[in-house]
Amino acid sequence: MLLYASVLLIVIGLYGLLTNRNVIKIILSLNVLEIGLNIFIITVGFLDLEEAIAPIITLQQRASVIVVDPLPQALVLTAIVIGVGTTAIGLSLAKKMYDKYHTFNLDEMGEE
Amino acid sequence: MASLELLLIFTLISGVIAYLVGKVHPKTGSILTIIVSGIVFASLAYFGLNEQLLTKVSYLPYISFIQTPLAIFFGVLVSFVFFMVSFFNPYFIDKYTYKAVYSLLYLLSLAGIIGIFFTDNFMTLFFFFELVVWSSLFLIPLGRDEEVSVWYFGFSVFGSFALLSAILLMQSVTGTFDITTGLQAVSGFNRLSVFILLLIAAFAKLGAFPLHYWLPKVLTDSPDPVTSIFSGGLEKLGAFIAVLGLVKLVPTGFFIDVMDMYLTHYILAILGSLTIIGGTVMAIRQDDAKKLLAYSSMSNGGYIIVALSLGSSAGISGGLYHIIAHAIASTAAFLAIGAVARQTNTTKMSELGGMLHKMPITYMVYLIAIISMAGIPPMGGFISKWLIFQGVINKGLILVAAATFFGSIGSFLYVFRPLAALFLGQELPQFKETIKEAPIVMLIPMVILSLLNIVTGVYPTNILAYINTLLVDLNIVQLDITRWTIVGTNGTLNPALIAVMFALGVFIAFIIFISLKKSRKVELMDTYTAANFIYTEELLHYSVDFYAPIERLYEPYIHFMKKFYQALANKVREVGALVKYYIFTSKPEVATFFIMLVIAILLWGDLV
Amino acid sequence: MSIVLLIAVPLFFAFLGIILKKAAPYFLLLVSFFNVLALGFISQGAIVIGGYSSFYGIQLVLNSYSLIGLYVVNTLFFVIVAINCFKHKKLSPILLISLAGLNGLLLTNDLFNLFVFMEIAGISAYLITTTTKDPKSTFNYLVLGTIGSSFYLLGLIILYAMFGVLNIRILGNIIEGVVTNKAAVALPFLFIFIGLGVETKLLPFNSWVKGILGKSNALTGPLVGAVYASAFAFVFGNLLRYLFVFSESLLLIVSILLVATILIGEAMAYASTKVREILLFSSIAQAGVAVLVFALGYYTWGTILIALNGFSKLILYLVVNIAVDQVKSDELSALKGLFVNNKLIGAGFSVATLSILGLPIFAGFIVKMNILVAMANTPKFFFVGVILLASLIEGIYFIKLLINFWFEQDQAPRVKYSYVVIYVTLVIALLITVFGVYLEPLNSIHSTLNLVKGVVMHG
Amino acid sequence: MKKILAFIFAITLGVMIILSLSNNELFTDFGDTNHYDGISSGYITSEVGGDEEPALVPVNIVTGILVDYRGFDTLGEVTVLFVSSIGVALLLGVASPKRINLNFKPNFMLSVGSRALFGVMFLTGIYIVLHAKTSPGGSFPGGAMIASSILILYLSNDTFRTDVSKFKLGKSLAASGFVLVGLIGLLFTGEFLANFHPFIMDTILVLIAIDVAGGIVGIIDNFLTEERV
Repeated sequence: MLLYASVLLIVIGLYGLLTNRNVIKIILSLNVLEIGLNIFIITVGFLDLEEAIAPIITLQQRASVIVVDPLPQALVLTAIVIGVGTTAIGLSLAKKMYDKYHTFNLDEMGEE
Repeated sequence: MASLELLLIFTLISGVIAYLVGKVHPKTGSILTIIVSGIVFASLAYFGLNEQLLTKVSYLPYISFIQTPLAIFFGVLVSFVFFMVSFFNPYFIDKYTYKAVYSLLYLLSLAGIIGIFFTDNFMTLFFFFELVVWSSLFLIPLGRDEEVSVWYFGFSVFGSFALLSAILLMQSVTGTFDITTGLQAVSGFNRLSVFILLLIAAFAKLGAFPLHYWLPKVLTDSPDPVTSIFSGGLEKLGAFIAVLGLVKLVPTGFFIDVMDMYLTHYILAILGSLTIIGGTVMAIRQDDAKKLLAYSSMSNGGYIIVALSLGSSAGISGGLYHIIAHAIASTAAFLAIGAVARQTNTTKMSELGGMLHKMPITYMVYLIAIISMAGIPPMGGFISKWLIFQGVINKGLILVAAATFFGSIGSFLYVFRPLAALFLGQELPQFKETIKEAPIVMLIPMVILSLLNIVTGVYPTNILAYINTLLVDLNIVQLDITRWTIVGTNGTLNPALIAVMFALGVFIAFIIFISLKKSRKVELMDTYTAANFIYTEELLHYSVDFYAPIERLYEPYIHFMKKFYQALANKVREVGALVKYYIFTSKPEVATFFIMLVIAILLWGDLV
Repeated sequence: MSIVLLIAVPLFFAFLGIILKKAAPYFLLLVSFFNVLALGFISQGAIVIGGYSSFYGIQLVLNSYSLIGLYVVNTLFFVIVAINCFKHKKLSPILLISLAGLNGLLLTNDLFNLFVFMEIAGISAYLITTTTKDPKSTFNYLVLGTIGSSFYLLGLIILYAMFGVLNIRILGNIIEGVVTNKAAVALPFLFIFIGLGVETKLLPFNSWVKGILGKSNALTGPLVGAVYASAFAFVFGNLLRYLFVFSESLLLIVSILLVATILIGEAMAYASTKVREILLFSSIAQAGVAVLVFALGYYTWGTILIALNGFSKLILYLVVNIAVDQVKSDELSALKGLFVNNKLIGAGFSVATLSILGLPIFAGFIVKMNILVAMANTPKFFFVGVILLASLIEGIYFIKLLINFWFEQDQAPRVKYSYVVIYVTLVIALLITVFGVYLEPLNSIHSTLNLVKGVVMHG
Repeated sequence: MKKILAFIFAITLGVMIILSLSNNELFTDFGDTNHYDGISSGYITSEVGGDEEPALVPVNIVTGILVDYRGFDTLGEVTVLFVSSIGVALLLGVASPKRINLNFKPNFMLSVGSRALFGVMFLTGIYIVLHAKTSPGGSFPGGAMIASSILILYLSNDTFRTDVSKFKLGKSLAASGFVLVGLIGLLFTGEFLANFHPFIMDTILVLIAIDVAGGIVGIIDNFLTEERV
């Protein structure tokens, strides 16, 4: 089921964060985590009914038609864009780190 | 000034003024401390002893005062010590890094003292208690070693927090911060807890075993006037708290019928005895005269604890009398050492000698002070120790009695060592030309204190009478005194008679001294050793390592408390370093792991 | 004046600042000053963005609690900006956005909007910390911050799935009133707790702090250590007050985490020999204390505690970081005698430190005593003991710090502080002292805060 | 070994979360929401407490939520994109930029095809933006599509650079325009971001698209340039 899949994605993201030392892979893991989270948000609004439709309806239909929850969809759009923002910053930091240490591996950068 | 509030405000404001004046001219600022502490002492003594202090508060909203004999007793005593010591300030001010701040902190501590003794509210008491802690804290590092003040702060704050816990516990049980009613209302197990916490605070402030570690360090390494303040004044805050805990709080816990004493009090007496023994033993082996007196201060704190824990009228009045006697004697002794230190820049016995020739008055002051500290008649220390012995023997506490006697004998052993080393013996060449007697202003307090040492030893009646009124206030049977005698259970003491006998003895000895042939003065090089003449002026000091054989007996055992506290500090540091190493890496997976772990723990509790 | 202007004006000028590059630093200075001024004119109450009812729209609430938060954050921000703005000209728009984000954090009454502002504030913080030229630490901060906010988002979505509401106060009321089995909401609350815990520097989620504050400069140190710390503490307090309902197991876990944060934080500070590390670990412990005070329900004094700590820490971080920038080392031995040549700075620093330690005549004493008395009367003696033990350790290393800074005969470092820094330090120190003696202001704040317990539902 | 342990730990945690959520009586099962009890019902029926005119309510409820009911979130989101794009510029920006040399040469087919594709994508993006009121996701996908059409040009031609400053200008103007629209609402109706005229929502949608496109193009350009040596 989709809920399980989303939790699985979150867990995979966490697993990636636990095991990876490569900067790029860490960013990817974060993205996996965020995607799982986004799917989780979407599943929260899903309505498993024959007559439930996507929330694009005219004003006249509003009282009569059953739609799935539109709010999580709106939230997820915001969450996606925010994820893009952090990923962009993360990647540019990765580039900075590569310029400084010539490696993407956190272990090889050494503790200061 | 008869109003406590005005006195407090006056002291605070003059502290600021002394600071501002001190910025321009440090010496004038420090002279202000003499005037202000003199006014404070005079007001407290004059109005307090006539019970005319005004306790009404109109400008300070959260503070309230009460005039009790106990407060006046401590207030007069400690402000007197501040007043006496302040005469030294102008002569030491040049040595300090922060001259103006010294005067400010000095008066701030004095203000705190007034607040502590005269408030009737525990929270206000704590406020002033902490004020004194930090204002005195910054006085210490003006001396020899800066790190010492950290130890002082650690122990002091440990004590204050014990006091605070006692206050909070009492307040949560009884709903009041009022000292008298609160201490009376708290009962049962809570009373025991309050008792223990208060005593921890008292021990920490008094420097009693096992919280003594800071005291010798602080007394040794702070500037000389500050040492006197600590020994004669601030240490007595601990005694004040001890009186609150031991006397004002109705005792509780297991009662030992055989000893006619509570178990808790017995334990305290034992701890006091350990303090006496520890202080004595450590004092014997010191080379530094200040350090020696520091340990003696510690052992005298033990006497106060023992005396107060007895609970009998002889014990408590002995304890209170000892507070006075020791305050006067130790202030005088430290001031004398301070005067020597100012002229010679050292307090090491192995580096000094023959100061008698140049500083005879200081010598006399020191002599009288140590006679009192050793508890030899006709000085004040004798009276208090006599009372304490009476109390201990009446209770039949053999171990404690042994400890107190050991302390007395021990103090014979050690207090005369600085006398011999510093003042007697050969005059050292490097001091021959330069050294003079201390300035007259510094001699004033020393002489006054010496006279008081004698007066308290010869004619204790007035003070004991006041202590008797204090005992009434504390609901304790009064001591049986007449004009010239003190009646104890094992006999009657007539201090004046003893003093006359003593004077007679001294007189006879003096007659013998002058009637016999004069001894020849020998220069340092006018001697020989191992059949060789001496060509360099070396100090041949018999008081260095004098007690080495005795020291060897206990040498291995003396450091265990020091080791304990240092191990404690290291443990804290280790825990910190460990966590720092394992959590504070720059690897994100550690935090991820912990986040997952915390979630798992909650879910585990949820699901199982 | 509408409270939304506190967010909109900085945003607008941040966007403009990209076009008008030259003017950006002046925008920054003016707008942060405007924000401080504006606080005097805005009226308390709640507004809903777009004019909907508070149930549906995004509600911004200004009560005395958030007003104190705003005052603290905006004033501190303005001070830091005034000292730094011409040193980091390129950062001006980002600083403006971070100001908007922080104000949004304090004002918003909507769970998801809070997430958005967390990210705005967070991303600008990541960017601001790149000025320390240590991308590795910033990256660590970014990863942990993102994980934290992801968990926060997860928690809020679960709450939304359960109750269908995002308004914090309404949600809190529903949970308080409807839910009988509090364990059912423990999981989302734990997620939210973790999310905010990362930002508030609670152990063990806070490993980013060492890289960020341990290598801070005169901008990032005060900003992250004082402004961000206070803002997130205020947010945490807000949520703990209006939203959180603790089940027994959750309260146990949270208490253990907080007690560990406090004690271990102090132990770590004690173990450090670097001045910046001492400050950062001690601020971890203080964050723990602030959150603990809120979690136990002593909201009013908790608020004042955070505000006071914010100001005190500003002084500490500012003074230390400026010194470190000039001496090029943050070892305690290298900075020994720092105040010998800077007595005024030293006096201010000492006052701030003594106030943090809770010593009288400074405001910290009053706050600490009130918190402890409240705890003892509840009665929660265990936590009293924890706080006292922490204060003991804290006192020892801070006094060691002070003694080291004040007393050094041989070679005191020569550090130059600008007049602005001296002035600010002294003013704050003076205020701390005045409020420590003249108790009316603090008491009146306390009673005003007590009055706003009621929920502001409709603007 | 460490990886296996981490794997087991992660999976256990996932199973625990799922079990906890499915055992939770408050958390509804998948496909069984009760959003008609919560705030979503107001958005669906457009009874949200304001004075809603029919003309102001878009057909796509998600768009309505994004730009109207929760327009403040969207402003925040625009801000995040904005700050991260100037952040990337701050981190990677150089004094005299030049294109990074990719180590493959686009062949003829790619360069021609991508140019053709560019037109289609660009126009589709604009189309989506213009119909944001009815299409899913509002104008975000439109903005993103415009940005990706320009990304295609970057990939197909290794010397191509857009005039980034124009995009930057557009991005800034769009973002400040968003705030301005909000302030206009504040000025006219007393409510920030008030939706009192159909024009408001259209403007916001277009501004979002410009901002998204500008932001993403800026990010791409910063990643694909380096210091000229």
